[in-house]
Amino acid sequence: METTRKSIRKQSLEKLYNLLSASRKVYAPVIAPDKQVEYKYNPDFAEVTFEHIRSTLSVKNVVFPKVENLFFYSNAKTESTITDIDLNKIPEIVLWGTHPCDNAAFDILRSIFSWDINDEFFSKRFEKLVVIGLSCHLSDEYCFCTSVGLTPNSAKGSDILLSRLQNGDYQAEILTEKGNGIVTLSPELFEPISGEEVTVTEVKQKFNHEQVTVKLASAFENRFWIENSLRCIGCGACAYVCPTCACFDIQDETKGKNGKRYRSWDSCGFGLFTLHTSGHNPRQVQSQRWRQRIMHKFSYMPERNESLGCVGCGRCSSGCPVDMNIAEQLEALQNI
Amino acid sequence: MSDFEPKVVAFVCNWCTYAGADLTGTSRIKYASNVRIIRFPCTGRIDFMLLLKAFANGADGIIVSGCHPNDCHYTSGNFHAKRRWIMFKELMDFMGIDMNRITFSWVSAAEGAKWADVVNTTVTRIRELGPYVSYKELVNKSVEEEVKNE
Amino acid sequence: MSDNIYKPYLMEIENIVEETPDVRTFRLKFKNSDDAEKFSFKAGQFGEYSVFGEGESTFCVASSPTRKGYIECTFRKAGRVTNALANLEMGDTVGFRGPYGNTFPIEQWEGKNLLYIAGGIALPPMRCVIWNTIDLRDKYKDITIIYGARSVSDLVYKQELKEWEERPDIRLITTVDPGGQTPEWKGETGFVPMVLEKLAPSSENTVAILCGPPVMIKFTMPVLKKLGFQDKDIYTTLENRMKCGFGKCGRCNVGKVFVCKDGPVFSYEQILLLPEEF
Amino acid sequence: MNSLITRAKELLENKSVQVVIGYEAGPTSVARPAFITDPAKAGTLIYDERCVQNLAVYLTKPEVKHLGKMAIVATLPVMRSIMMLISEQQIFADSIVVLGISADGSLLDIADVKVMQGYIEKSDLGNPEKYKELLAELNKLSPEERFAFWQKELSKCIKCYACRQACPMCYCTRCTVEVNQPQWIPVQSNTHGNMEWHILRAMHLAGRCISCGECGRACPVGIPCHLLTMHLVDQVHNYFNVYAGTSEKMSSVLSTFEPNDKESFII
Repeated sequence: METTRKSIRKQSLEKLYNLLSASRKVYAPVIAPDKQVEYKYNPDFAEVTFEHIRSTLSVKNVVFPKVENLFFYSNAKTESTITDIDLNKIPEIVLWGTHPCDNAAFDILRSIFSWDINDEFFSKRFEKLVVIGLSCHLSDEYCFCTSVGLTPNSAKGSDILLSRLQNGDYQAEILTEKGNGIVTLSPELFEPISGEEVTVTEVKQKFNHEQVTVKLASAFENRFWIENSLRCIGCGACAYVCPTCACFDIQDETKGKNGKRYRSWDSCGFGLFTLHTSGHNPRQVQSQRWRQRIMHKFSYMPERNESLGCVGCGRCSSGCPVDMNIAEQLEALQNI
Repeated sequence: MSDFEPKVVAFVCNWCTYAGADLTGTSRIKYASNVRIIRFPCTGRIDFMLLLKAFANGADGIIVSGCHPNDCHYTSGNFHAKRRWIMFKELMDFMGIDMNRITFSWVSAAEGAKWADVVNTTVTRIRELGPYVSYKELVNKSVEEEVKNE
Repeated sequence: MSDNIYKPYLMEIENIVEETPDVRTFRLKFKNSDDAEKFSFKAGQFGEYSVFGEGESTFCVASSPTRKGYIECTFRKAGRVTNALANLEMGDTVGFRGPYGNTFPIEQWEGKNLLYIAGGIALPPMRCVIWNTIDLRDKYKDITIIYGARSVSDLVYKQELKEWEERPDIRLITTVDPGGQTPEWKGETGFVPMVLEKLAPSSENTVAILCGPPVMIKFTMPVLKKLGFQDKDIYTTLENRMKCGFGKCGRCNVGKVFVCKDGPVFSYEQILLLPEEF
Repeated sequence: MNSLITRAKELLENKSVQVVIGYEAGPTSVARPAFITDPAKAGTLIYDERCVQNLAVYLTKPEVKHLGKMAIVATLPVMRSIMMLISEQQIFADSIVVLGISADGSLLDIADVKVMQGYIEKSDLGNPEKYKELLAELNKLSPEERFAFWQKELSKCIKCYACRQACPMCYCTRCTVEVNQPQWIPVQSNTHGNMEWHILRAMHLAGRCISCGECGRACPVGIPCHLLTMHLVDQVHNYFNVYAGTSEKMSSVLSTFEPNDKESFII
């Protein structure tokens, strides 16, 4: 559908929010007492922040929850049974005020979960997701969306994209039918554009991702990985805060006879991620795991999924306890 | 709450308290039937995780009991256990987990009466405290957390 | 079957063979006859076997696709799931998802000699293709099987080894590591590469299928090369830790290659192109 | 910090060590661990208030050990970690050169373990002041309030194990949470399982924690999990009158005992 541009006043935004919040699950960012930015379901509009750079965790959990039940079972030796999950119960979720980097991540996740065979758990959630994005008027030293083919106001992944105007009101780009559906709930809130300029932050480009991908193709054996991952302590923080990391574990949990099989987030940074039962580990040391993380996002995915596995949100770098800065490393890789 | 029957799990060592509990029985001393005894080789083997698992699986109270100091079958298992329990108790207190629900005791193989007393006072105390609702809620809430995304 | 790609078929254990003290073979029958009818697979593919409450474990289907109505799997007691599997009894339920992965290109091998070389617990992944080619015996020329294990008691499929030995149209050489033989042992004694070197089969119009522990592969490859085998005529399978089996969970990749999708069967020519990560 | 650079350079040049573990500035405002192997690059070493990571965590990391003999820039918590690692026989005292940093940021002359022990003994070994207040505040709450506090905090845990990985004392190659026969702690993250994990972590660090606060600082979601181990630091001192990491001969509090250990709750 063709994009239409409207303008929406700050007060109207509150009306729209309350209207949505009254009838469906709205996932919106708030600033917690400890200054961390977290997403909450249906917080009061007064709590919702428009001034955050990035939330601590990404919002991938709306389509890829940190724990997701796959089915229930009853283990009774000869009479074991399986009970399916009713995926039709998945509710519609409206994402409110997510930044363009996070919104672009959904399509990357889709490329992982639907290549070759379709993962219904993901696609049902993705289907029911409406994204009301918010362009960035703030950024910091960790942001690098412009290096991975995005911009602080790219519309990719949004159904409606809000951008702040000079006068404090917002421009609303209505991009999809889903977005249009939101507009029709209360069309009078959306007014013709006023000609005001949008305020968008500037993010400096740090590397050229195409060149990085080319370089990586022959960089597997490079000393770079060992030299630059010495300080990596092998936690899973980068993968867990990442909006596009989709590796998972499958586990069973039983109480008595009954139990469930679930999948939960996992990270290629963990030493035991690839450990065989025999004791053999294809990725024995941290440098190999760090290489896997970068290679996966910037070399394997462009080739196999036709999408880059990174949106430049900078969470992995800002959340890293030992300052493994991915943008810095990619910049260095580009020049090896 | 009158029909509340506390579930109490007792983690006991094989050499003293378990034998002591046997003596309670052979001496025909009556004591509360709310207790489920789990026998261990030594108190030193009673991992604190087992206590947490008991609460997670619905216990309202716990008894941990073994040989008196200096009487350990393995010489020093109970001394190690004592240090561990001190730390565990302090940590639990700090996290707000109710330590009134755990009884630590030394019951020798000759103390059949003491065992009955330990069980009875524990069960009475738990009866007064009521079911361990807050821990059960924590466990149930955690199960709900997983399904809330559905 | 629903759209739930993680939901296994329910299978009943129809038969259990104790191969060695820690290796067992299960014959599994579909509980639901519709599933049985719809199900098909090819030699080399694998599946996820599960014990409910313990989790899933990845191994190949060890029976031949030409034998319908059941599948077989052979596993060694090693981790949580295989230990749980080892405690199951006849009639118990296990879960099975699959088949996943690619297959041995047996159509391409038609009219050629086949040389199977297996070591230890690596015979099961090969048993499927061995039986498949034996069942289509007239399409292939000589079939030679070299199978080695640490000791006589570690040899799996003892019944079938006997059967293969007795067949005139198959050449079977079994060997055990020095020190692993018993007084009654009639086969070879020595490591697989040495036995292969001694046997010196011709590489002319021959495909070699090689499966075994890394150390066996490492020392057998040079012998095969010396015998004149081309990289493209040597096949093997890779094993990596897996959770999903269909390219989503992200742990079995070797470089950009997913063992679960692009493997587990690889020619040595393909293996040489892979980065050192397996 | 010229004396540090000079010393590091000297050590690398005369080949007394192959690598100096220290801090350097990164492209952003935070400092990061650095591994200097080339004397010419010793100039990039820094030490200021941004240098917060506990570098002792690298002493047991295989790839770092692989570089050869190590020198390490060590503040008090790092020195105490080194002491603990020596006492738990994870490293050899004479395989490490300690570039001690005093509380005011100047280079100390730590010739050997004895000197280091002397310095540690002279220092304030309790929990750092900034955490004492938090601990006291929590201790003032009612048990119910504390239970609610920890539930709320631990519900945020995503099980990334940054707390464990950042801790120099968590050097096990296979942690109890990764043991699956039996599965003590659920793999998934939920409040109850997270609480079990943090109890387990704190218990395994009882008498071993040296109050560096790295676990809490490393946590990407801001759980003050260091308060759990620090509370036990207080208790260990209270009951057994020891602080961890004060002597190379010290055995771990929970693997030793005194027959007259005092308690008041065992009947």
